[in-house]
Amino acid sequence: MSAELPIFQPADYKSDLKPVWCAGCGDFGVLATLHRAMAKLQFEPWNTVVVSGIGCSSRLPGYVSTYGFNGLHGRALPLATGIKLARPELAVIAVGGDGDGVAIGGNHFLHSARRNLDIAYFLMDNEIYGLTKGQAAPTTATGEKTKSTLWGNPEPSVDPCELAISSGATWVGRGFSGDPKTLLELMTAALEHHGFAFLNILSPCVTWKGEKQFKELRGKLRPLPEGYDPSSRIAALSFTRETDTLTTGVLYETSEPSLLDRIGEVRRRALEEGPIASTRELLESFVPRFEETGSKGAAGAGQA
Amino acid sequence: MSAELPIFQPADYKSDLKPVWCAGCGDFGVLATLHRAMAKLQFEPWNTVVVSGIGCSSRLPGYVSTYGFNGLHGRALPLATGIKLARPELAVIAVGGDGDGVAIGGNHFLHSARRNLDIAYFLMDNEIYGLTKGQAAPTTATGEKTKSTLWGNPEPSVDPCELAISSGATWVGRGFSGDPKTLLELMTAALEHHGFAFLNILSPCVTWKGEKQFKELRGKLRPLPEGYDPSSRIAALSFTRETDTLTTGVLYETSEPSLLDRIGEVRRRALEEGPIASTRELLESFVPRFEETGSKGAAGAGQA
Amino acid sequence: MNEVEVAELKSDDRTITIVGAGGDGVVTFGDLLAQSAAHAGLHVVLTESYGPQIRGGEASATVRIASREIGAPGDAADIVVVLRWDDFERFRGEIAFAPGALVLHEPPADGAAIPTLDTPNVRLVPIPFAELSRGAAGSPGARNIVALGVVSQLLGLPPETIRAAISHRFRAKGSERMEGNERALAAGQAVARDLAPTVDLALSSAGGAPRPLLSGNEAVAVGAIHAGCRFFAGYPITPSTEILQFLSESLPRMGGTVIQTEDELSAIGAVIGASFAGARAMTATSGPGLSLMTEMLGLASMAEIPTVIVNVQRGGPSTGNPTKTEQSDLWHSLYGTHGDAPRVVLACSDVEDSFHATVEAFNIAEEYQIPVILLSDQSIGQRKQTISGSALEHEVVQRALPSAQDLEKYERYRETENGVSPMSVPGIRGGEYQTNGLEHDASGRPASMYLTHEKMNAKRYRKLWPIRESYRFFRRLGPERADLGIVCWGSSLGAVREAVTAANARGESVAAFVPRMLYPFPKKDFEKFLASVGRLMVVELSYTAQFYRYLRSFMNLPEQTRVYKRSGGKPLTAREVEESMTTLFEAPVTRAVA
Amino acid sequence: MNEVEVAELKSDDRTITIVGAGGDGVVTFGDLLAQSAAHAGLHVVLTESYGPQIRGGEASATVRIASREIGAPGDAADIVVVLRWDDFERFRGEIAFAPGALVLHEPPADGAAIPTLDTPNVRLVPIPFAELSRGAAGSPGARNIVALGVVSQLLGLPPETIRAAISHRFRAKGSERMEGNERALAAGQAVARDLAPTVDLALSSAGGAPRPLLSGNEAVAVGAIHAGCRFFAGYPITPSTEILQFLSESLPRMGGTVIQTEDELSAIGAVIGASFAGARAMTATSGPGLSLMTEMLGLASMAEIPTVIVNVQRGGPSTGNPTKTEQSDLWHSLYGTHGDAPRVVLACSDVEDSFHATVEAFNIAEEYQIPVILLSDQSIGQRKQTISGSALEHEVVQRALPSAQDLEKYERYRETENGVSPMSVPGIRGGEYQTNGLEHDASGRPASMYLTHEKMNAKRYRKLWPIRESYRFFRRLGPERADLGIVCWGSSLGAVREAVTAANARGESVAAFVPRMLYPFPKKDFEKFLASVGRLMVVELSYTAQFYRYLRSFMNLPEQTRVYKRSGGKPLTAREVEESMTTLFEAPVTRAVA
Ligand SMILES: Cc1ncc(C[n+]2csc(CCOP(=O)(O)OP(=O)(O)O)c2C)c(N)n1
Ligand SMILES: Cc1ncc(C[n+]2csc(CCOP(=O)(O)OP(=O)(O)O)c2C)c(N)n1
Ligand code: SF4
Ligand code: SF4
Ligand SMILES: [Mg+2]
Ligand SMILES: [Mg+2]
Repeated sequence: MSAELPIFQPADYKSDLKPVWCAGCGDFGVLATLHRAMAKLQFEPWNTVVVSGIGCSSRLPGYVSTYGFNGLHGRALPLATGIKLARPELAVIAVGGDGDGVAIGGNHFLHSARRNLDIAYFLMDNEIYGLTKGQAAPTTATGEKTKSTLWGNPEPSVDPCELAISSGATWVGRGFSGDPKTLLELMTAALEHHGFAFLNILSPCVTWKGEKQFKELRGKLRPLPEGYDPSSRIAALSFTRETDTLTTGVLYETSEPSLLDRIGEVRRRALEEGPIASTRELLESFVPRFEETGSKGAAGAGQA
Repeated sequence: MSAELPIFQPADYKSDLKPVWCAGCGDFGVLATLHRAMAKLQFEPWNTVVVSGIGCSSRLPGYVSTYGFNGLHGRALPLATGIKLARPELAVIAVGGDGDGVAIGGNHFLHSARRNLDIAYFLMDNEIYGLTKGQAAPTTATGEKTKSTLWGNPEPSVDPCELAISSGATWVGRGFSGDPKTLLELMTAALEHHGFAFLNILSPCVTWKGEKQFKELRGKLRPLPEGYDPSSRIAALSFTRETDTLTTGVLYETSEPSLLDRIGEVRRRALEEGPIASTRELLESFVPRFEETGSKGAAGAGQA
Repeated sequence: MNEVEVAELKSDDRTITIVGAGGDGVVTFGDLLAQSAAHAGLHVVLTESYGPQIRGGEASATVRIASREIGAPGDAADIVVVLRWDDFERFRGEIAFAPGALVLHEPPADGAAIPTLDTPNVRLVPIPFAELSRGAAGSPGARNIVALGVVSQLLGLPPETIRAAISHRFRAKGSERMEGNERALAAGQAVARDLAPTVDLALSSAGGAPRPLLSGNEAVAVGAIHAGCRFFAGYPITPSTEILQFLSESLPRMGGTVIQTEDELSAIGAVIGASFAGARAMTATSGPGLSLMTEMLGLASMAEIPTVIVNVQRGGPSTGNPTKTEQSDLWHSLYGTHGDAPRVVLACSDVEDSFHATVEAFNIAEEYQIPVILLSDQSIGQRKQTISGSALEHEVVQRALPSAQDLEKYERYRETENGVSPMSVPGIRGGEYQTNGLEHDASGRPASMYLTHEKMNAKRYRKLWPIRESYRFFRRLGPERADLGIVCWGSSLGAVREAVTAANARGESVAAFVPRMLYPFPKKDFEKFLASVGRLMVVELSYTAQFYRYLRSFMNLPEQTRVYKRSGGKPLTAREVEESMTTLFEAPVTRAVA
Repeated sequence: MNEVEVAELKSDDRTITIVGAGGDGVVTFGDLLAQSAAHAGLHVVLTESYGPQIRGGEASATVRIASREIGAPGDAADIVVVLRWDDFERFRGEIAFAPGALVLHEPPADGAAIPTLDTPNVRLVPIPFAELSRGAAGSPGARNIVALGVVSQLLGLPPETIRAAISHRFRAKGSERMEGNERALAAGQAVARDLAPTVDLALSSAGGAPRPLLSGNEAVAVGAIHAGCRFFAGYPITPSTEILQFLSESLPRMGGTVIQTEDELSAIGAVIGASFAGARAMTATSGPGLSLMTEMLGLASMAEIPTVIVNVQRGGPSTGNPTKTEQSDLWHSLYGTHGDAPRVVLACSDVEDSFHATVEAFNIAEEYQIPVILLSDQSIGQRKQTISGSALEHEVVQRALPSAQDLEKYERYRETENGVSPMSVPGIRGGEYQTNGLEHDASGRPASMYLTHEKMNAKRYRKLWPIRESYRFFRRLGPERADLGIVCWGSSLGAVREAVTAANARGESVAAFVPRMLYPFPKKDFEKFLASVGRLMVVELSYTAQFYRYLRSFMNLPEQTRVYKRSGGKPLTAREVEESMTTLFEAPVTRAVA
């Protein structure tokens, strides 16, 4: 297919379900940009899966015409892990909120990044719990008043990009739902990355953070410095825990074998050194044999 | 009490339960040093709680004469959180294995560090699951053969110190159970730190990693450079993900309000601005009153 | 704590429902009407319902107002205010009309047809709410205030109270807005005066002193505070979040501590830790969170640590129907977690009861060193209801600390007759011990010998006997002997109570038994009840009839037993109960859920 | 799959137990004896038991060897080898002696007294194992080989097989070690020859071809592979870890994938994801892990995703007794997770059955799109047992994919008669859908209306009926009509079978019913069974009698029903069952667990 004649238009990735989001919610921007990114990369809807947890943002898979899994709160990544490992040829995209991904789902975030799982993960970070009506998230600033911190939030916040880098993600970016141009570039790059690509998207919640969040975030927007080299973990970390600025772009990018590469290597070796053809052959390995020959496989007969 | 005449000797912190550990296990060194650190700081056994998860290392509270809680696999830190927040005057020490703390317990590690919870956390890192007899941990090197990775571990490992720093811990150190002198200094400093102090203790497992682990670790030991300044997060991170060296010492130390400081501040403000004396007073706040006066408290009467 | 009620027939009791789109002020209408009535000393229950929109979608509010105590939301509306017919359609399945109900509706635009309503004798009264609002306040935005004028006037609520309520609500919005509202209210009142000759809905008896109006979730929070709870850890989840929110505001004002944890595993972990350290501690959640607390529940049971878990049920399984009520977390509460793990399960049945049950949950947990699950549900937790002023008296029981003699050679899990061993807490010198989720001996040390395991299981379960004996609470409704007995639990009480009252008034003979402690079960009392009735009907909101199955597991039920059960999604109504009283015993028994 | 067995009386059947300290080679003794017997074509069951030490503590191994098929570990030892009396004390409660048992023991050092054994007629034979080893191999390290020489010779096992087994085992250790072992073996055989005139323990019938010897956990893994499982996610936990370990070695050799996740929530999450993507997928765990999987179990049920969960039970609650067996995860398996969440619960009863039950678990999960929990336990999972060569035949059922017609307007949760809707998987064009843990309509879209909820609950539960009809598996033992009927499940089968056989041989009349599918329950078949027996005895290893309570919840049991139940910690023995057959019906009924 030529670039002038794409088969899929952004609208082809739209489902006919109307979003339940509030008017003005940042998530609309994320959704529209995702539709465009998919069209740019000509993803086949039937070979694409969008996976999420629970939250306003996690409703997103319902608004995309691909396969979708609106899972449990905090558990998008385990589901995505199983889907991708079982069917490596599928494009798997995980999405969800900051509460979903960094509070209850924090451990899966850490380990998916560590494993360099071959998916893109788009976090729709509104610095609040939207769906449950406005409680503090781990991304909410210290001192902020929310429905669950009426005397001011006593907890420091965490930067999801910093966590991703330290956990082992090989591509880490930051975007803003109100800047669809940059966001489209970032999404496309994340979807094309080989390994775990984490994109933190600041996506305002007009209902629980007010209209001001949008303006404040926009006011803080900064691009990365000219000629920035994203290959250094240490350099990337200097653009984390920002307070007065919001640097968007590809903060970190490195090339490492992905989880599928490494599991593939294990499989290749196992199939070469000790292929098993049938259950019967497996059963035979449990019959005690006292010949002097070494047994096949990594661990010997049935690990007896 | 004077330094010459301490009331508690290390032996006073020993319980009369015999450790179930294998002969030569690194955890013996950690235990002995902990007894000494407690004596050095003259902890009162009845005002001290040692909390753990499940694992060989997590058996430790049973071998200390203080209060102890041998909890669930991966859940030492939630228990410790409750104990410390409910009773700030107690000394609370969390201990456990690398599987316990970084695999199943990773999320609590992240958030306890983020909150700057006022406890010391000693991770006994043997780079393996000891108690369940030798499966890979998130700290196990890529390619290593273990009971669950007979074709070589396909997963990259993670550095617990790096995670702690990125999650917000305010004191991060690395020690070795085979170097009790440095370990004692580190433990004492961690116990004296104000906020979340994380000490990763390499503690060999002779049974599932063999005698060689001990020797290899010892061979890699390096002190921090002369005059190292632990106050920089970025500098500290350059001593993480080491492969050929094992730098021990205080990698990172910073001074921030602790969780108890911040919760205390919330409580102070609440008590000042809207103290409640009794249930009856609380009940009264639910009676609809249409006077023009503002109601007490942060959120108004019963948030009606 | 047992209670034998002979309820009286409904009278001077009105139910008003309003439906509209987001922004129509439906929720404000409900709030103001409920608050005004509570202020006037009447009894009130307010419930709300929403579409799937996060904010701004269609909504409905139902207010029931009565001069006598009421225990349930209204199920058949005497007045329905329809601000838009489109939105009415979304709630149609949830709104029932009382015979002769008055439907005050915005006339459909462009002469569109009004949907047919299946209740006979409904009286349709078109009122141009939007136009009246525009005339009074310059915009249709005060249509809910016009409606409030009509309704409050028809009910005979004191006009000065309504006016004060409105002005209090909008006090921050400036005087112009207030004046518009005043005129809108007056316009509504004028409409009502026109209707008055043909409508008789005024509440005859005026109420007394203003009554507290609060939600079941708030009542749980107040109960916890009353019980001495000073540590709360939780994670937001509908429909329980208000407990976290209320306590995060109130507990610091009493010197207590609240932490919003990273997840529910951590929440209950922190509660168990705090309780181990001596604090009275609680968490609150709903189904998905309760499922995540499963492993920790077993730890609290095994290590014998007082733990209070409030579970506000919603539609299940899985994420299910987060904003709808159901009674399907019973099995998990009774049987969830691996191994033989004793716990206590309580259920509250309305807002006032939420307070008392919470205090009892603490008392039992602390006295018996056991986890207690208190089951509420969405329809209790999120309704607002008036409670009696004297509600908030309830004795508080303390945990048994070790005596000086115990401390001589302290054994945390020493064998005792009732299974309860004195529990030391950090700070007590000589009481140091290590606790354990592993099976352990009397001192708390890991022990895997099977005889120790049997002995310790026996010790932990033995505690249930004195609990059953000393906390035999249940409610019994209706006459002392009856043809039909109904057994139900939790929020079903309200509808069952009304159905029982109506049936007996009609000359039928119906009684009901409503346990407030579900495990251990007040078996003797229930046996007595069974001996006093002929047939038995079990009523519950669970597709698999969890309560019925549970009862069978330890009791022989009468041969003539029938089950009225359905999925949740909307609260049980008295009408359903009344209908099934006869239909169920006429119909042949159908096959059960597998 | 039903099976009606009339078992024969035990004969040519020997049980040998050895106890010693860490380093004494107790486990090696057990392995070699079991492997040699299996190699000789005999039937073998091998079990081990350890003290609390991580490694190097006291240990015992028990080998049962018979010429006929056997289903349970030996419970009364014919030969007990005591390498050290101290260690014997640690296992005393776990070792039972057959009448006239032979105790081959190291003479106590310094003439210390031998503990009194409470079985009559035990014959004590002092053998200086350590000294003989020193003489033969230069150190006491071969004392286990000396013992193997004595025992194998007494049993009449082929000496060349024993020799081959030893040489295979120590082949890496050099020829010097091998020669020492040869001499140690010969020394033991010589001792046995001296004893021969007074001991008659030789197995008369020689076996046939070598038999596979494997553990229940390994049989589960092989079953999964046979059923087409190519994705496994798990987290290590005793006593299930061998499943993860075996599959992590084997699945890659068949092109499959194994991932060791960060915890059990993630393990079952990955399995559900893989299954959603079309793979046959499984996880395996034990109690604490099962508790952590609770929320995800509900998701699989709600979203109707085939999911196989193997739970190898250990002592509970909480961390409990990790290395001991129990049957106390039944309630959680049946009832765990909030909401009404259908699932299937199967139980396997021995090693061979572990294979078949695993294949069935996959078949049911895939055909009915439902989570299936397969309950094994420590005593099955970690015993080693010979299985028949023909064991590994079992039909495999596939998932129903949508037809071309279905895809014209694909609805994932379309209403169907049996509740099963064709399930599309990614890659199928036109089959795109979004699944959901929220309640949803036929297309999978979130829907909170209560009628949808009722309809969907009904759809999901409807699937249980055809499962019950088409998979009615159970075992029936004993005569067609009997005075006493026993009902039990899982690993209890072994002991119950032997007790039934012995009782009928004694002239009593006893039958047994052992369901292999616990939910939905083969009720009709059980009713038939109940009609064929007089009294009923329920047998189980759970302090609260979970199985008995469960049976009551949907069945009326005979008036003369008694329960033999106890905590786990050691496997059920035939002796206990036989004793309770009479004692339970003589004793007055005691009060149940609350
Ligand atoms: C186990 C569990 N706990 C809690 C909830 C309730 N819950 C639903 S969404 C949500 C958080 C929403 O915040 P976030 O993930 O940031 O998404 P947002 O709505 O802000 O997009 C919570 C706490 C749940 N559904 N399941
Ligand atoms: C929920 C749960 N999952 C799994 C286990 C089994 N388990 C016990 S300890 C352990 C890991 C031990 O490794 P680590 O934490 O590193 O401690 P170590 O034994 O190496 O000191 C596991 C997987 C458990 N007890 N509970
Ligand atoms: S509540 Fe906030 S995050 Fe949720 S839909 Fe509304 S604006 Fe978006
Ligand atoms: S198994 Fe390893 S970690 Fe556990 S006690 Fe033995 S040496 Fe220590
Ligand atoms: Mg959010
Ligand atoms: Mg470890």
